[in-house]
Amino acid sequence: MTKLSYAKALNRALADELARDPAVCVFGEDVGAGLSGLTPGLQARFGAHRVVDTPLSEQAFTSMALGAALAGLRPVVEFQIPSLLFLVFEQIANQAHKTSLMTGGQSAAPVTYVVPGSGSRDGWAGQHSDHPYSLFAHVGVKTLLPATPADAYGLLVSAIRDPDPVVLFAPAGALGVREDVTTELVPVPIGSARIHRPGEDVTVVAAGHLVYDALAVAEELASEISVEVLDPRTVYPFDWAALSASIARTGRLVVVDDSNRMCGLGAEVIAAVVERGTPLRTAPRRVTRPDGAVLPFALGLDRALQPSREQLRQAVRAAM
Amino acid sequence: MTKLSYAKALNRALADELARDPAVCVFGEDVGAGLSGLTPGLQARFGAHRVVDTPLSEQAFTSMALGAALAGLRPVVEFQIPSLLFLVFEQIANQAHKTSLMTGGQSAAPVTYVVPGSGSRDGWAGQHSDHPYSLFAHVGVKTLLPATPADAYGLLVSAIRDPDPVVLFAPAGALGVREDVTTELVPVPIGSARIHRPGEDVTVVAAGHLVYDALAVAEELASEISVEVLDPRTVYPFDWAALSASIARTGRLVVVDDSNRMCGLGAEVIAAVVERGTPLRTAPRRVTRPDGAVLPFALGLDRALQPSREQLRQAVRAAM
Amino acid sequence: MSAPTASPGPAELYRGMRLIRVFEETALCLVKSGEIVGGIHPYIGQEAVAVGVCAALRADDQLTSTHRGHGHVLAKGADPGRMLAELAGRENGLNRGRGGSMHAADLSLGVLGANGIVGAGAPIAAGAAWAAVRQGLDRVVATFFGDGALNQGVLLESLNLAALWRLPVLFVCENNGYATTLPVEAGVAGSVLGRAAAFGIPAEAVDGMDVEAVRTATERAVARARSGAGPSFLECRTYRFEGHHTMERRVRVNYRTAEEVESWRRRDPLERCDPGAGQRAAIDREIDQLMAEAVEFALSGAHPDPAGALDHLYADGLRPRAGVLT
Amino acid sequence: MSAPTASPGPAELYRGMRLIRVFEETALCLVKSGEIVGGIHPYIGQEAVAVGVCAALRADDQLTSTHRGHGHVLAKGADPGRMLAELAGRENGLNRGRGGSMHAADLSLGVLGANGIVGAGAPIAAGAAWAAVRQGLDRVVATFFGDGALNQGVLLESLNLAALWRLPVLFVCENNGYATTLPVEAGVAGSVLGRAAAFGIPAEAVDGMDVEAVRTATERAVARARSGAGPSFLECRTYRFEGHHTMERRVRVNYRTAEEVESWRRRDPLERCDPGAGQRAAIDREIDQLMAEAVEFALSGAHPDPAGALDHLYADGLRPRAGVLT
Ligand SMILES: Cc1ncc(C[n+]2csc(CCOP(=O)(O)OP(=O)(O)O)c2C)c(N)n1
Ligand SMILES: Cc1ncc(C[n+]2csc(CCOP(=O)(O)OP(=O)(O)O)c2C)c(N)n1
Ligand SMILES: [Mg+2]
Ligand SMILES: [Mg+2]
Repeated sequence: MTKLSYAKALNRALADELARDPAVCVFGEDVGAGLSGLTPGLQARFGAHRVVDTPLSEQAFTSMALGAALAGLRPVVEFQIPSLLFLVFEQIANQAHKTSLMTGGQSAAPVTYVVPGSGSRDGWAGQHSDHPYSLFAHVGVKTLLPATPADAYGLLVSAIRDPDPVVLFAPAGALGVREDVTTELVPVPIGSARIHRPGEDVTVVAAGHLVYDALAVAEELASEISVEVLDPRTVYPFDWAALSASIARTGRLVVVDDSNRMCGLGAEVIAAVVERGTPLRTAPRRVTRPDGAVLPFALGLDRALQPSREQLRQAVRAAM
Repeated sequence: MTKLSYAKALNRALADELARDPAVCVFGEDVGAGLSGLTPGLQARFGAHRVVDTPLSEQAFTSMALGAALAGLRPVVEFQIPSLLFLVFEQIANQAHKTSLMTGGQSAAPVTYVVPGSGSRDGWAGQHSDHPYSLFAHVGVKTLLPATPADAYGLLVSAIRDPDPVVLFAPAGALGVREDVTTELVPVPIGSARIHRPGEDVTVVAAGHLVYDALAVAEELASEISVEVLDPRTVYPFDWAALSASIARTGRLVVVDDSNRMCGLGAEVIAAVVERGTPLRTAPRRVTRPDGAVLPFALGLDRALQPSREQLRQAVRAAM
Repeated sequence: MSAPTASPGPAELYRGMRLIRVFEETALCLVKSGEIVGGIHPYIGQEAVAVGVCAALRADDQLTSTHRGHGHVLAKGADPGRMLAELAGRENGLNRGRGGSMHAADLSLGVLGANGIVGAGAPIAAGAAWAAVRQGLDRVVATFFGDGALNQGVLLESLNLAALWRLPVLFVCENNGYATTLPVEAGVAGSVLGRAAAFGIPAEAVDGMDVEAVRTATERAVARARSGAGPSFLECRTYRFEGHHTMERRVRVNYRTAEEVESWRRRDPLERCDPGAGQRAAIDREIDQLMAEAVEFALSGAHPDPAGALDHLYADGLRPRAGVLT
Repeated sequence: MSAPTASPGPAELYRGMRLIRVFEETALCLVKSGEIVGGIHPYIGQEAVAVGVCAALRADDQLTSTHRGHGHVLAKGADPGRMLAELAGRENGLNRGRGGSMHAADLSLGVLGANGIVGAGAPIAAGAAWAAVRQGLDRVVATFFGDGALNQGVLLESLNLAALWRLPVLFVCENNGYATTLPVEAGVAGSVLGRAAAFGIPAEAVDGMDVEAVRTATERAVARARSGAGPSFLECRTYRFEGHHTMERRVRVNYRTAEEVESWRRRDPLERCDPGAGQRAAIDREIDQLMAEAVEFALSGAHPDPAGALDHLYADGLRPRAGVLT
C-alpha cells in the first residue's frame, strides 16, 4: 500500500507522459527547481530541453506552446498563480481554443495548461486566490478540476493526450491530500463524473477541494439526511448524464462551487437541470463565493468569502 | 423631433462628459479619426491631450488608465474589438477591479472600458465576434449592455461618473439603431432594468441587440401569447428586483442571451430565479450561443450559432 | 528534409507579385459586389515583401501571417482559387469557409495561420521554431507583422525568447508607415531596428519595394537561422496603396496626403521588377487567366451547410451543447 | 506643489536602511511564529535601492511597488507599525488588513500600491505620471521592478509609451541577479540597459549596494523628469540576501552558491554606509525601539470582523450578493 499525495500524483503523471511520448514537453517558471510541486526531478531526468525554465513572459511562452503544438508537440504549460491565466486569456481563449475551428480542422492545439495551487492559499491575498475555472468553461476550453490524487493523475494524463487545449486546476486545498493507491493509476476520461458517496435524499455537486467539505458534511448529516456527493471532475465538458441520473434518484440538488456566484458553475448546474423540467422536490441551492469576490488578505476575511461547511450544511438542510 | 443613432448617442454622451468634467479623458487606437464611431469630432474639440491616440499597446494603456484614475482622472478606454478585452483581462479583472478592496478603500478606480461593436459583425469571423459580457459579470466588474440610443447615452454617462471600473458593451447589432429623442437625454442608473413591453404570460429577458429580436417575437406572437420583454440594461449588477416583479406577474421565464450557454448570463438568470423557490408555471428556458462557440466566418455558419428569432419563438411557445 | 529550392528568377518573382496584385484587385471587386462579406485588409503595394521573403524559404519552412495576410499565404504557394473561396466563405475554401480573410491557413504549405490579433503570430512562430529544433529539423519559421505590432508586449517578449534560445525565426516587420491611422513615429519610440537589436537580434532595413533586395536580405537571415545562429529581424520599408481596410472607403479619414500616396505609388514594386524581356505581358495574361479560373472555382463553391457550424470546434469531435435545449 | 525636500544626509540614509532591515528581520520572525500568514518576499540586501531612490523624491512624488515591496513603502515614509499591522492582517494596517504583504499601499504618501503581478506596476506609474502632466503638476512617479519584470510585455509596452509621451517616470530596475531561480542571463537577451535605451530612454547602471550612488543617480533622473524631458531608467545592481520568499526555506533549491551569497553579503549596504561618527549605535537603538513599538502596535490591532469581508469591494458601496441565498 502506497500513500500518494495529490502533488506527487501530478508529478508522476507528467513524468509518465514525458517518458511515454517524446512529443511531450514542459514550459514554465522555475520548473527546473520544481517550486510549484508539479515538476520536481523532471528536468534532471528529461533534460532542460524538454522541461524548460522560462523567463517571466507568460504571454509569449503560452503561445509558443501553441506554435509547438501546431508543429506536432504536446506542450504542458505551468502557471505559478491562478490569475496568470488572466494574463494569458487572449492566448488560450482567442488563439489556442479557436485554432481548430478557424482553420477548418486543419490544425489541432494539444496544449495542457496546469495551475498547481488554484483557489485560495492562506495569506496569499487578492491576486493569488482566484479560481477561474468557470471562465474557461464559459469560453469552452476543456476544464478539469480533480479532487483526488488518482483523479489528478488520470486527468492530467488524459489532458496531455487530448488533441484540444485543456486547463487543469489543481486546487491548493487538495494538493496535500494523500490517498492509498492500491489499484494501478490509469487515465481518467475527460467529461466523466464520479460519485464519491451514494445517497438518496439530495445530490451535492462538489468539485476540487470542495469534495472533501461535501463528504464531511454528508458524514455529519448521515443520521438525518442521506447525501449523495457527485464530483464532476471535469467542469467542461460536464457530465450531464451522471447528474441527471443522480437527481433522478434524489430529487434534490445543492451545488457547492468555489467560483463567484454570478455566472459561475453553480448557476450552470442549476440552470441545466431545471431547464429540462427535471422534477425537483425542493428548490435547488448553491453555495459559492459572493458576486465579484476579491479575497481579502486577513485570514478571517478570506475564509468568510469561501464556501464553508457551515453554509453547505445549511443549504443541504434547507433543500430537504 | 430628432432621430438619434445609437453610435451618435454614445458619441454625445462622451462629448457631454468631456465638456462637463475636465478629469474625463479618452485612450484608444484611432480615436482621433474616430474610426469606431465612438469618438468622431472629439479630438478636434477637446484636444489630442484629452482624446489620446495610442499605439497598439492595449495592456499598457489599459493600466495607464488605472494609474490616471488613481491620480484623480476619469479615463475612458476604447477597444476596437471585443476580444481585446481578453488581452487586457489581467489589467481589468486583476488590477482595476481589485484595487478598492485590496487597498482597504484607500483608492477607487473610475475607469470606463467601451467596446463599440461587440458580438458578431458580419464577416469579421472568429476573433472579432465575441460577446464576453458574462465573463466580466462573473468576475464582478460592472457590466453594461445598453439596447437603445437613449440607454446608450444614459449608461455611458453613468459609467463615466461611477467610482468603479465599468465595462460597456455596445453591440454591433444595435449601433445602427435610431430613436426619436423627444425627451431630454439623462443618466440611466447602473443596475436598473427596463420593461420594453409589458405582458402577462411570460417574461423574456433580453439585453443589447437581442431586445429587438425579443420585441419582434413578442409582436409576432401577440395574438396567442402576451410576452413581457425585460431588458436588464446592466448585466452586473443585475436588477433582480425587477425580474422578480415581472415573474410574479407572468410566472414564466425565457432568457435570450448572446453569451455561450455554459456559465453565461442565461444560466444565472434561471438559477437566481429558481434558487429562491419562485413558483414558475413551466420550466424556464434559455436561448444562447452553443457551449464554447467560436463564430465561423461564412455568414450562414455565423448566424447558425447566434440566438435566432426562430429559436426564441420556439422557446417562448415551449414555455407556455 | 526537403532539398533547398532553386532560387527563383526575376520572372518568377514578378509572377508572384502579379498574382497577389490581381488577387487583391479581384478581392476588392468581390467585396464591392458583396461576395466577400466583411471586407479585407488589402496587401496592394507590399507585394515585394511577401514574395521576396517566401522566395528565400524552403517548402518545408513555415510562417505566421497577419490581418493583412493574403500576400503571405499566396507567396507561400497557396492555391488562389481555394484562397478566394475562403474569402467568399465557401466550403471549398482553404479553411472550409470557417476562417475568412483574417484566418487563412494552409498547414500543408507551412502556413500556420493569419491572425486577427496584431502581434499574436510572433510567439506562435517562435514555438514552431522551437519545436523544429527539438525535432532535429533545420526548418526556419518566418513571422510577418506590421510596424504597429512592434508595440505589442507579446511580440517584444517573443523577440527576447527567440534571441535567448537562438530560435530559427525570421522576424519580418512590414513597416508601411502606419498602424491604421497612427504614423509609425507616433507609435514607436526609439527606432524599429534598434528595438530588435536591443535583444541581440541582428536587424537590417531593406527596401520593401524591391523584391530582389528583400529576397537577398532574407537569404542571409535564413542561412543564419538554419546554421543554428538564431533569429534575425528585417525591417521592410513599404507602403500600402489602399486604405487600411475596405471599410475605410466608407469613412472620411485624412491621415495620409495624396502626395505621399502618389510618391509611393511611383515606387510600385511591380513596376520596379523587370521579369525579363517581353515577359511582363505574358505573365500578366497568365495571371489573368489563373485568376479567372480562381474566381470561377471560388464562386462555384458551395456555401457551407449551417448544420456544420460547429464542425472542428473540438479536434476530438466533441459535440458541444447547442444554444437551445434539444 | 510641495517644496523640494532638503536632501537627507548620511545619517538619515542609514536610518532608512536600518529601519527596513530591522523591519524585515522582525517580519521574518513573525512569519516563523505564524503571526504573518502566507510569508513574505524579504527585501534584505536591497535596502540601498529603496532608500536611495526615495531620498531623491519629494513628498508629493509617487511610486508603484512590487511583490518585494516593503522597502519601497517604508522608504516613502509609511508608518512601520501600520505596515506591520497590514502584514499581520489587522484592522489597523495600512490597508485595513485587506492587502497584505504584496499589496501594501499608502495613497496619502503617494504609494499607489505594491503588486502581486510582476511588471504590473509600471503602466500604473506611467498613467499616474500622465495624469500629473495633464494636471499641471511637476510630480515624478517612480516604478520599482525586478530583473524578471524586464521580460513582461506590459513593462516593455510601458517603456515605449513613457518615452513616446515623455512622461515623468523613473524606471527603477532592481537587478538582484535572479527571477526566483532564473539567473538574469538566462532571462534577459541583450542587456538590461540596452533594452531601455532602445526605447530612447536614458539608462544608467548604478551600484545598488551604495545608497549614495543610488541617490545621486536618482537625483539626475528626477531633475530630468521634472524638467519635462521624460523618463529615465536606472539599473540598480543589487542582491537579495534571503531566499526569494520565506517559503524557500522549506524547499531544497540550489540556484545560488554559498560563496556567491557570501560575497554579496560582504557588500552589505548598511555596512558600507557611514552614518557619521558614533551615530550607528544610536540609530540602531532608536530603530530597535521604533520597531518594538511597531510590533506592539501591530499585534495589538484587532483582527478584522468577518462581517466586513466585502467592505470596499465597490467604491460606491454596492453590496454584492453573498455566496448563499440570504
Ligand atoms: C492587438 C490588436 N489591437 C488592435 C487591433 C485592431 N487593428 C487591426 S490592424 C491594426 C493596425 C495594425 O498596424 P500594423 O501592425 O502596422 O499593420 P498594417 O495594418 O499596417 O499592415 C489595428 C489597430 C487588433 N487587430 N489587434
Ligand atoms: C507575471 C507574473 N509571473 C510570475 C509570477 C510569480 N513570481 C513572483 S516573483 C517572481 C520572480 C520575479 O523576479 P524579479 O522581477 O527579478 O523580482 P525579484 O523577486 O528578484 O525581486 C515570480 C516568477 C508573478 N507574480 N507574476
Ligand atoms: Mg503598418
Ligand atoms: Mg530579481
